[in-house]
Parts: sequence; C-alpha cells; structure tokens
Amino acid sequence: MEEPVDDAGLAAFRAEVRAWLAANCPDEMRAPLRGDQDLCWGGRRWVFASDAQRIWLERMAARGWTVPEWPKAYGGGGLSRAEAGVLAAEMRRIRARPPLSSFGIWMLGPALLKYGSEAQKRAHLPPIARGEIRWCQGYSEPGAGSDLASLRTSAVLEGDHYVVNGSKVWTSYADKADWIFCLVRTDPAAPKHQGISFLLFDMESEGVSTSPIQLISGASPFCQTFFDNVRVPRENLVGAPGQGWEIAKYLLTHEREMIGGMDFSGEGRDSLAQLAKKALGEGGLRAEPLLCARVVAHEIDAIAFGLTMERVKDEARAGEGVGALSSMLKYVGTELNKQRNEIRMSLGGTDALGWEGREGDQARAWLRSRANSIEGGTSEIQLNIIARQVLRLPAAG
Amino acid sequence: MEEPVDDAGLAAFRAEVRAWLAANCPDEMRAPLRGDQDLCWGGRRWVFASDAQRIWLERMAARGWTVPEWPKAYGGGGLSRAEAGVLAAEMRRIRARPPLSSFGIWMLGPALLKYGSEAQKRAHLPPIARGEIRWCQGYSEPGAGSDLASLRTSAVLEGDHYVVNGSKVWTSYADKADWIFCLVRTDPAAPKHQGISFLLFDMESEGVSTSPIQLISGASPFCQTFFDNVRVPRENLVGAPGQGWEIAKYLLTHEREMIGGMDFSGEGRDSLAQLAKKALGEGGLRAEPLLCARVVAHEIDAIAFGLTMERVKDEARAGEGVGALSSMLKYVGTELNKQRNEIRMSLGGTDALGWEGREGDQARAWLRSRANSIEGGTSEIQLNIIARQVLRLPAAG
Amino acid sequence: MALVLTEEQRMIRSSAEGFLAAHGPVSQLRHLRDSRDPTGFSTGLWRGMAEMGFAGVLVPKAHGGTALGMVAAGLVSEAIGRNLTLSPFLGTAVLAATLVGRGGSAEQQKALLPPIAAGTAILALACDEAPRHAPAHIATRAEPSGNGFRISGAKTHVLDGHVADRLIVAARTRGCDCDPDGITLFLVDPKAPGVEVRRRPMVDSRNAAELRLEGVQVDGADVIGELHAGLPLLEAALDAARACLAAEMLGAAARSFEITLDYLQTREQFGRPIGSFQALQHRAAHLFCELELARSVVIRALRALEAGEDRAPFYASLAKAKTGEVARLATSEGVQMLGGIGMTDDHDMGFFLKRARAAGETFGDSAFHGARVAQFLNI
Amino acid sequence: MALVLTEEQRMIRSSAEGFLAAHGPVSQLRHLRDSRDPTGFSTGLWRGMAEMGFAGVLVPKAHGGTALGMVAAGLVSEAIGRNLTLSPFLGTAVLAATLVGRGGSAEQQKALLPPIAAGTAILALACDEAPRHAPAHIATRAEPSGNGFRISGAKTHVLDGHVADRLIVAARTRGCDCDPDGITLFLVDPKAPGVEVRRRPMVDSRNAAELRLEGVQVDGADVIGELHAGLPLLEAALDAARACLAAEMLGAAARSFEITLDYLQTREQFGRPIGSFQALQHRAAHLFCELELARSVVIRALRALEAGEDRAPFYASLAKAKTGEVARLATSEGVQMLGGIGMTDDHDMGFFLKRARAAGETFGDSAFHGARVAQFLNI
Repeated sequence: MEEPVDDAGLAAFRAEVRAWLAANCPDEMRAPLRGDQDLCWGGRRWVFASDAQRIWLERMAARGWTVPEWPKAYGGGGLSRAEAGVLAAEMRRIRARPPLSSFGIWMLGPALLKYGSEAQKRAHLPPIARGEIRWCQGYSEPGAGSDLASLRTSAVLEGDHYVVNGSKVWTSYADKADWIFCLVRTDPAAPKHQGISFLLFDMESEGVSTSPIQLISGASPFCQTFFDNVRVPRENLVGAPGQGWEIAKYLLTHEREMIGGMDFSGEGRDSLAQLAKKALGEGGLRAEPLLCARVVAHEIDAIAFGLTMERVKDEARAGEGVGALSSMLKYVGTELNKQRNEIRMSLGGTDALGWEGREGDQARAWLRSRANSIEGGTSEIQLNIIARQVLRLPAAG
Repeated sequence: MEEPVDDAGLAAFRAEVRAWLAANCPDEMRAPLRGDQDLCWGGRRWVFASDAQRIWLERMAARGWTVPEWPKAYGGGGLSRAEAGVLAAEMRRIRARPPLSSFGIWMLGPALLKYGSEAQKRAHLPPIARGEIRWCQGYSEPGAGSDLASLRTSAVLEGDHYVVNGSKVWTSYADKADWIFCLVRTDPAAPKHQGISFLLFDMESEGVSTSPIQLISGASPFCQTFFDNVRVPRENLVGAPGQGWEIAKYLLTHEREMIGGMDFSGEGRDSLAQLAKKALGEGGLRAEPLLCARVVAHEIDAIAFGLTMERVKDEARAGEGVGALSSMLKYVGTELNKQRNEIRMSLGGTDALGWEGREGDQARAWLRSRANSIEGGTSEIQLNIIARQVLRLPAAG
Repeated sequence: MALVLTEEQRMIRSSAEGFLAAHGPVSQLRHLRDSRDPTGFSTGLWRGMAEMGFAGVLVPKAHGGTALGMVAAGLVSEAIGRNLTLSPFLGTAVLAATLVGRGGSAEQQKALLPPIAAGTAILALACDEAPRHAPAHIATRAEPSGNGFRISGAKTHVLDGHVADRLIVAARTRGCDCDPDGITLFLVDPKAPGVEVRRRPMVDSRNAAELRLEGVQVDGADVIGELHAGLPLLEAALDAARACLAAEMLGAAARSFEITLDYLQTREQFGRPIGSFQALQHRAAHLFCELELARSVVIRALRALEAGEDRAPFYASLAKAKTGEVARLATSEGVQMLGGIGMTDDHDMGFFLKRARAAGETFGDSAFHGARVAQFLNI
Repeated sequence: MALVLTEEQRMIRSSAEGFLAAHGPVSQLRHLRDSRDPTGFSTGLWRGMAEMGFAGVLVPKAHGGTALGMVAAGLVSEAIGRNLTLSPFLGTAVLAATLVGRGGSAEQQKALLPPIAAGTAILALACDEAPRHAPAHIATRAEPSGNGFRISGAKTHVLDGHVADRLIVAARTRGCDCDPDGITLFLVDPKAPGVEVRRRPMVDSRNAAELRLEGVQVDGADVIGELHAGLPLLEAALDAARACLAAEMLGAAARSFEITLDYLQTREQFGRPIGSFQALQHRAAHLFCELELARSVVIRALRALEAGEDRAPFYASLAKAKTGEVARLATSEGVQMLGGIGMTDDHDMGFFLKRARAAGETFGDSAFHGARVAQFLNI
C-alpha cells in the first residue's frame, strides 16, 4: 500500500487515529483472523475469547468506532465517509481485527436509519453499536429458497400485538441471537410482493424455538426457527405495514456487498502466491505449470476485483451510487472466494484433506466457502438481477 | 495407432483394401489437407485441381467407395459397417484424402435412403456417389435463424408442379451447386412444424438466383438464394407432403455429427503440441506456463473427444444408436475446434495476424472456425436439445 | 479397440452396482462416520466383496482370485464411486494385488495373494512423503543391515494404514532424494519395532495414516521386486490405482449428476420446476457432455492397462486428469443447483463433493496428471 | 488513489469519443480496407487528432504538446477502441513520444517532439524479432563504425513501419541474444541505404512492417537514451503502450457488448426477444462483470503510469492480461450471440473480433503478461 495523500483536515484526523490505535488496540488484536472462531459477535450471552477482545470492543464502542458513520446520537462515531475511510485504512495498516461482527451493524442498522422511527432508532441502535444485542435475520422459509417473496410466516394484528406463526430457515446464528428482524405476511390477500412487513422481536419471547442445521463443513451456523403464536408489540413494526419487501430489498443490497467483499479486504490474508510458497517451497509452483496457471489467473482476478470494490466505493462517494452493482460484487466476490478455496485445497494437497481438529480447518473453510454463492441470494439470482436491472434485458417468457 | 485385431473375414478384407489403396491412391492424394481449397466437391461445373484428384475420385467411385455403406444398386460399395470401418482406417493409415466431399453424401443420401421413393433413389443417388451432381441445402431463411421451423418459403401445387416462392439464406455453396434439397411450406394453414415438405429441384430452373454472402474470413461459402415462381415437378417431393420437418430433423442429425467430427479425425492434422514446437521451438512452451496450460487442457479434451467419437460409433454399431448424442458431438467438437484455432493463433503470435495471401491462411481458418458453433444449429440449440431430449428436463415457461 | 463393454463386463458392472447399492450405500458411510468407527469401513462388507470376487479381481486364479482384469476393477470402482462405498478395495485389491502380483516372489505371492483375494488380509502402500504427490521423490532410506535393511523415514497419506496387516513401503536404497533410480519396495510389518502409525481421518470419512519408521528392521526376503529398481513397478501399480480412482470419480460424478437432475425436475421455484430455467439447462447439458468425455477416457485407460499397452501410463494420467476436473465440476454444480439443501449434512451431495476432492487429490491431482500428459505429448 | 475520473478527464473522454465517432468511425476502417488504402489510415483524421491535442497528449507543452498525461492517453485509446479508429496514435503519440520524451537528447526532443505533437511526423518502433513478444531478446546487432554504428538484423511487427518518417530500432551493442543488458535504441532513417521495409497488412486492417537492416549506418547522435542500457527505457515505453492497448481493448470490448445487448433486446426468435432467454442473460451478466473488472485494472494501470509508481509495470501487465481475455470473451460472445449475421462481413462485429485478437497479441498477449504478473508476485 502506498502512503495516502490527504488534505489538511484528513491528515490531522489520520494522525489522531493512528496515535489512538497505537495506544488502544491490544497487540493480540493485531493478528490476522485465523477463521470464524476469532470473530467477536457480542450479545447478551457472548463469552469473550480473551480480555483483549473485550477491551478492544469496549474502547472502540466508546468512541463510536464500531459504527463510524452512524450519528453520535445513536452510538456511532459521526464520521464523514472520508474519515471512515481513513479509520478503515489505519486499522488495516496495523492489521487490527474488527472489534465487532454484527448483522445489526451490517444489515439492520442501515435499514433502521432509513426506515425506522426515532423511537426505534434510539431503542435499538446504541445496543447494536456497543455489541450488547446480537441480531439475526428471518428471511428465508422452508421450501421458498430463492423465491423469497413467497414467504408464508403470518403476523396477525390482535389489539396492540402482532401474533406471529410460521417458520424461518437459514437464520444465521439464530440459536445465539438475542433479537430477530423478520419478514412476515401481514396481508394474505395482497399480491405476493405486497402484504409483507418488517418486524422486530426478542428471541426470548414465548413461542420462539430454534433448531441448528448441520452443514457439510460440520459447523451449524444456521438454524431453522419456529414461531408458535409469538406476541410482538405493534410498535416493533418498521416502516408501514406492507413496506417489508422494500425494506428487505434495501437491506439485501447491504448483505450482498458484505458477502461479496468479505474475503477480499485482502490485507489481512495471505495471497495465494504466499500460500504456494508455504506449501510447495520457494519456486515450487514453477515445477507445476498447470497449478501455476490457475494461481496466476486467480490472483489477476482477485486483484482486479479488489480494485473494482475500491472503484465502486469511489464512485459511490462521487455520487454515482452502487445499487444493482452490489449484485456484481456479490457474484464475483463469492465465486472468486470459492475458487480461492479450491486452489488452496490443491496447494495443500493431501495435507488439506485432514478432518479432525485444526487439521481440518482448511477443508472446513473450503466447504464453508461453497455456501457463499448460495446465501444472500444465489449467484443465479445475482445474474438475473444484473441482466434485468443493469442490462435491462427483457423478462423471460 | 495400434494394429487392429480382426476376425478372419475382416482380415482378408483389410489386406485387399490395403493392397488396392497402395496400387490406386495417387501419391499426391496422400498428403494432409492444407485447407478447404484441397477438397474435391464434384458437380457439373467442377474443375479438378489436378489429374490426381480426378483419378482418385474416379477410381474410388468405380468401387462404390465414395459411399462405402450404400447399396451397390445406388452406386455404393455395399460394405458392412465393420468393413467400412476398415476402409476408413486404412485410408487414415496412408493419410489418404477423402475422394469426395459432398452434402449429397453426408445429408441428402441418408434422407433419400430412408424416405425416398425407389425412383428417387435410382435417379439421385448414383450421380451423388460419382460426384456428378453437387447438392446444396435450403433450410434457413432470412430472419428465422435458429427458429428453423418458422420458414416461409411456399410451394403451391399447380397441376403437376409445385410453384416455389421465397428465399433461403446460409445455403452453403449455392452458387456452385447443381441441385438443392429444400424445405418448403406446402400447407400454410397447418401448425408451424407441420405443413412443411421436402422438395428437390435443379438450381438451373428458371426463377432461381443466388447471391454470395461475404464472411469475416473474406470467404463466401454461403449464399442467399431467391426463388421466384420456380416450377418443380411434383414427383420431386420426398416422402409425404407435411413430412418435411421429420426428414429435416433426421438429416440435421447427420449434419451435426459431421460438423462435430469434422476437424477431429485427427490423424491428418498436426497436434497443438507439434504446432507449438514448430512455432516456438523445442521446449519453447515451457517458458510460457500459461500458454502451456492452455495447450495441455485443450489436448486432453481433444483426445477425450476423439475417444468419445469412437465410443459413440462403437455403441451405434452395438445397436445403442446415436440419436440425440449427435448434439453432444456437434457441441463439443465445434467448441473444441474454436478453442484449437484460438490457441493456434496464440502460438502463431504476430505471424498469425497476417492477412494477405497464404500469410492470411491461419487467421482465415480461425475466423472460419467461429461459424462452427453457429451453422448446423448453434451451440445453444444443441444444449437445448441435450437438456430436453437427453436429460428430459422440463420445458421452459 | 472397441470402447463399449462386453456382455461379461456389463454383467460385472450390474452385479457390482447391485451389490454395493444394497450392502455398501451412502447411508453406511454416514453411519460409520457418525459412529466415529475406528476401522473406517465394514469388515462384513469387505468379506462380501471378496465373496463376490471383487477383492481378487486382479489376483490370478491360481492364487484364489477371479482374475477379471483391469476393466472389471474399474467397473467395481465405478460402482464404489456411485455408492461412495467405504472399503480397502483400492489399497488392497488394486495397489497391493498389482505390486505383489507383478513384482512379488513366488513365496510372497503364495503368502499374500490368497488372503488378499479372500478379503482376509489388508495391505497398505506407503509411498508419498509430501502433500503433493511425487512418487519418485523418496527420502525414506533403507540402509543395509544384517541380512536385510533398516528403514527410517516418514510417510503420509497411507490409505488404510491404520488397519493394515502389512505395509508396502517405498524406500531409497541408493541415490539422492529425487532420483528415479534407487527406490526399493519393502514389505513391512506394522507391528515391528520402530513403526509408528497415526490414523488420520479425512474429509471424505476415509482414513489415511501418517507413518513414522525409525530403524525398522526388515529381512532381505521382504524386498518386493528388484532392488533399486522399484519405481517402474510402483508406477505400474499407481497407474492401476489412478485409473480405478478415475473410474470411481466417474461413478461419483455420474451419480451426483443423477441426483442433481432429479432435483432439477422436481424442485419448484417461482412456480415452476427449476430444471425449466434455461441457464440451468445449459449448464446441465454441458456437464452431461463432460461426463461423456470422462467416460471415454476412463474406459480407454482401463483397456490400455488391461492389454498392457505401452501408452497405458499416458491414458491413466489422461483419465485421472480429466475425471478429476469433471468430478469437481459435477459435485460443485450439484451443491450449487441444490442450493441450501445441498449444503446441509443431511443431504448426501456433500459426501460426493468431499469424495471428489479426496479422490482427485490422491496419487496426483489434475495438475499433476496434466503435466504428465504434457510430458508424454512432448509439450 | 481514487479510481474515478476527474472532471477534466471526463471531458477528455467525451471529446475524444465524440470526435472519433464523427471522424474516425468503423465505417472509415471499412472504407480504407475495401479500397486497399496503402497508408492504412486517414492522414486528414490524424491531423484532426493532432489539432484536438491527442497526438501531443504525452508531449510536454514546451515542445508543443498538450501534456495531458497517461490517463488521458488511455481515454483517447478507449475511444479509439470503441470506434476502431485507424491512426498512428499508439506508435507515434504513445511509444515514440515516450521514448523521445524520456530518453531523447535535447536536440532529439527539439527535432522530433513538436512534429509528433503536430501530427506531421510518424515514428515507428522496431523491437520484436519473433512472433511472440520478447523485448529483451534482441539479435539485431549494432557494431561500432566510424563515428557511429552499422546495424544489421531483421524486425517484425513494426507498427506503421511502412509510412514512418523515422524508425526507432532496438539493437544489441553488446552481450548475447537474450541478455537484458547491451540493448541500445537508435533513430534510423527508413530511406537510408540497407533498410528494406515490407508493408504487411494484418487481419485488423492495420499495417505492421517487416524490416530488414543490412549494414545500415547511423550516427552516434542517433542513439536514444543510454548506450547498452536501452531496455528500461524501451520497457517504460512498452508499458505505456500496453496500458493504452488495454484501454483500447476495453473500449472495443465495451462497444461490442453494447452492440450485442442491443441485438439481444431487439432480435426475436421463437416469438420472443433472444435477450429474454435466461442462458444468454446469464452469459451477458457474467460478461458485464468481467468488463467491470477490466475497467478497474485499466484505470489503475493508467494512474500508476501517470504517477510514475514503482508498481506501474505490474499494473500495466495486469491490465494487458485481463483486458486481453475480456476483449476476447466479449467479441467471441458478440459473434456467437449475433449468430450468422455476426459472421458476415457486412456487420461490424467481425472487425471488433479481429482487432481484439491483434491488440491482444501486440506487445505481449495474456499468457505473456500473466507470466510477468506472476514474476512480480514472486510466484
């Protein structure tokens, strides 16, 4: 990375951030993530992996830097986009881990900022920023798959409460989450995409139960979640009744960008070139021209994708907007991540086939990556979106 | 190639063929084809490139070996499938050129053998076998493209004649052909796929005109062909009125197999490995791992495809039938041929960019290959056929 | 050479497929995995496979085998791939039977081939020393000692090594680490002093041991084949195993394609079967073509090995390279087209994905064999 | 470093695009080709491009240039790619202007830069000697002779060599044929005794001469840059040209994609627009993504070159490698999706296909630059 060129204001801010990080980021938090197990998700039941992890979260939350661009009133840092960029760059520079991973930050937060009432913002945003409440997302339903809008979970208004019945599937960490933001059908008579609303409720409410789904990687990050006459105060409905699909689409855009970009922030990770050297020794790739060719082609695309992420962000800053391009980022980023994991497995050879304990980390990461192009809208759905919304190709049949 | 193991009867036949070829195939006809210009197409207006080309055709035709499996009564060799295999193998062994290239042999012949009347067979098959009449195919129409069945050329019965009006496009060598086999609509009231008939007529008939289409390769192998009140005797209709679509599909299967296999008979051509050596010198590929990887991947697929052609033929002999697998051969064969030409261009580097005279041969062959996946049913159409007819996937919409 | 199966071979295929579907199906793999079975396969099934004549498929009749040959071995492997059957077939019935059958002394053959064919002896080849396959790269050394040798070194990816009755160890008797000359094969008792075997469960629920040998004493009579010149014998056995792995991957790929097609035909989204979406249709049709290519190279390799053709190693590599890619594509497309359900452990597709990866990696992946093909083609 | 264009750069792009669409469109290429024009471009257009400031885009203002810089040169190249404009822009305004601008003596700059900027002098670089690009591999020799040198050798793919007023020839003044050291650049008068120029029309209707030099006498003052150390200067100019070719391929790919999209939206088959077929939609969407990646690497390379970053050569190769593949994909998909009409000479798509191939091959194809990227990444 080259040293950035800032204007005077930013330069001062950068100096301040750099000094603060130097003083406040624990050494232990300056190592690349070894895997999902190193993430901090927060929440009522969170057990910190170390003091360093707890301290890092507390200090960052105190400055509002877990959510740098959110208004200070809601627990954010109140930073401009440029300042947030400086903070992110400085964190990357010292390889600082993210203090908090959170669906509240990535997904619900932006939706509440746009669609939530003032009361909802004040109630929910600060605990998200501080990592006190962990959220999960209730979108997909059994049998619906990519056809999200065919959801059937119902919410019927009875007095001051909605009564929710139905079930959700692929709810990430539902068994560990405190609250859920959930798509429900409030008007069964309305057309498919209408009649859907966006509801928030506590996972400890009576009638909520969860059951983890075991994946091919052996992990169970997803659950099936059941709602049996769950009573939810009507003020927990975000936006207007029937506005749920609009909010969900807005929010999916954020999810797509996040998943697309997830594994390509890059700085914290070894490049395949470095991995090849570790696995095969210096110059070992040269003995295998076919593997070498795959590594090179991947690296070219990975760098091109990293630059594209940067360019799209630059353009968004310049007011051009991301919009449907998030589908491009999601599609390319996840396909590349799958490819990267395939090549890592090849570089690892039979070593990478191990399954038990840490020996199985690489194989599990590979299997995990397979879900990238399915979750958050499949690659096929992204290509449909690009074809229809970006390229304006005519609808089928 | 290994020496084949024959049973006694075949062994004797092989010996006879080998001796006859040794005595009768002119030396000049034992060199690999350098390109389309070395093919012999025959016909009323054919000018032989050399005496050797003429003698080779005459001798082979005299034995019926231009069409080895056709009955002797129609000018064929009357060979069994196994014997024909021996003849083909022995011709490959000495790298003998095909004595005759002909749409009459590849396409019309099989259709006539199956659907033609005895009179039609006796009238048309022997001149095809001897290379006296050159045929062209009138299928596609302007604006119809892959949607072949939407054809509009009409044939109206007036007394003993059909009167044909309309036009065809992509008729290969229509300007050089003597006769045409042509799909026409005889019943405009019938549903799209019915009401189509299969008609034969002389290209010298009054009202027929042709106009060559110049391609990106600079060549003009195709024409647009116009019919203005062309009168065709009604006995020139093959099969029953309305049976044209069935005959056309039968015939397209033959065309697909031919196009798919065209450039992969293999023995007569240099492998990419050999071409690489010529272009880059011994070991020159090793300096370029990425190009090397492409060559290897292609060669693996090309050999696998060659084996698949062989296997499908073996299975057809064993009575399993080819049927829709011809779409597989057509799709894979043409895509591989395009890839082969791409790699040849890369191996040739800037030399291969030449355009004038022989310097342009390679570039023209490359551009020509681009049509492979369009003519005779596009790759997309082949994939549709495989999906629907082989995999039995449900129709769209 | 005809590339279709003979009537006899068709019968072998259908009996193997029928037997394994009944007695060694995917549910058995799931059960063995979930119960963390330390053997890693059903010994009862293996006895049954021996009774069917599969364990002795490459063992001469004189030694109690069925001597059905390489094509038959490949057809059994294909059925194994279709059912993801766990068994010591590859290590014992293919690798060891080939090594002992071709290189073993009369005594060794008499002692080992009958129990191999009977399914009562399990053998394991210890060849690789690094994560990426390189059979000529042997650093394990066998130094002359007494009337035999003392072997020291480390081996990885020893299939079934944790339950083997005998190990076959490739060790260096002269030359430097990557010299093709100077490699010798030894029969080693896994219970001998100095042998340390660590069972290593793999992603595909099979086991491949890590082996340490420290001054393990063997007898001169434990040499299999020629002293110093073990590599050609080793490569011949590896080529047989590679062709069988190719056949197995073909079977696994074909079966996962069937499962995928089935899903495409029945699963509905947006009010229609997902198999009616043209983008999926084209990908499925492309995959079908790739499977056809794979089928051709597999049968060609098996026939070449059976006939002992000079080009058999070339075709073995061609088959391993091509099926490795096709199995990867078929199982990846399977998971993707099944969507979420394909990612769940409840569904079988994940097992196919895992096996395709492990089989692809074993004894050289597509990159390794592509490079070997290139060598044969003089590229 | 921001990867969006500045306001000024947007203006340059739209003026280049507007000017070339009006004065150097595809129809002009078609006309020049059909009339077998011996120059191979419109000299009137080139004067116009000079008036627009494009010929002097890399020439300092002191020498009559506009000195707009590498990003601007890339934007002009992109517009050239969109319109398939024939002109000596790459050889004269990019390669020669960089070589003379960076390596030329004060006298050389004074003599050559103003006419370059004015569009009145055409220069041509003679570097390659073999069909595959290898700039360090120079066998053409320059032996000391009198107060200068005598040059002998053969050159290939000399862009615009048939109409050049001056040639810039890379020759070896010491070392063996592929030694990076020992290469020197010379200004050579194409009319000098011993120079033989053969015009060679190419598939893309451009011309690249074959050059023979037999004992061609040049003066000591004709050396550009340092004696023996010409390679870094040559590589710098080539990197500028490669980035501009990448930009040109991006323009050509983007334009052919637009044409393809247009066709998908309007052409009907089976009673519906072919763009409604999902298989084509997904391929088009994938191609869109590839074009976005290409756009990012091109702008990055241009900025790196403009800023003189150390990693500029890396980004130049990255851009050339990636856009080469993307332009090939875009034009191939264009021809395929257009079907028969795309194969006819009447349609413009074939011109894009041909240009993508020729531009991809010039100064290193994707395989060459992929290998160079690998070197930079220490793979």
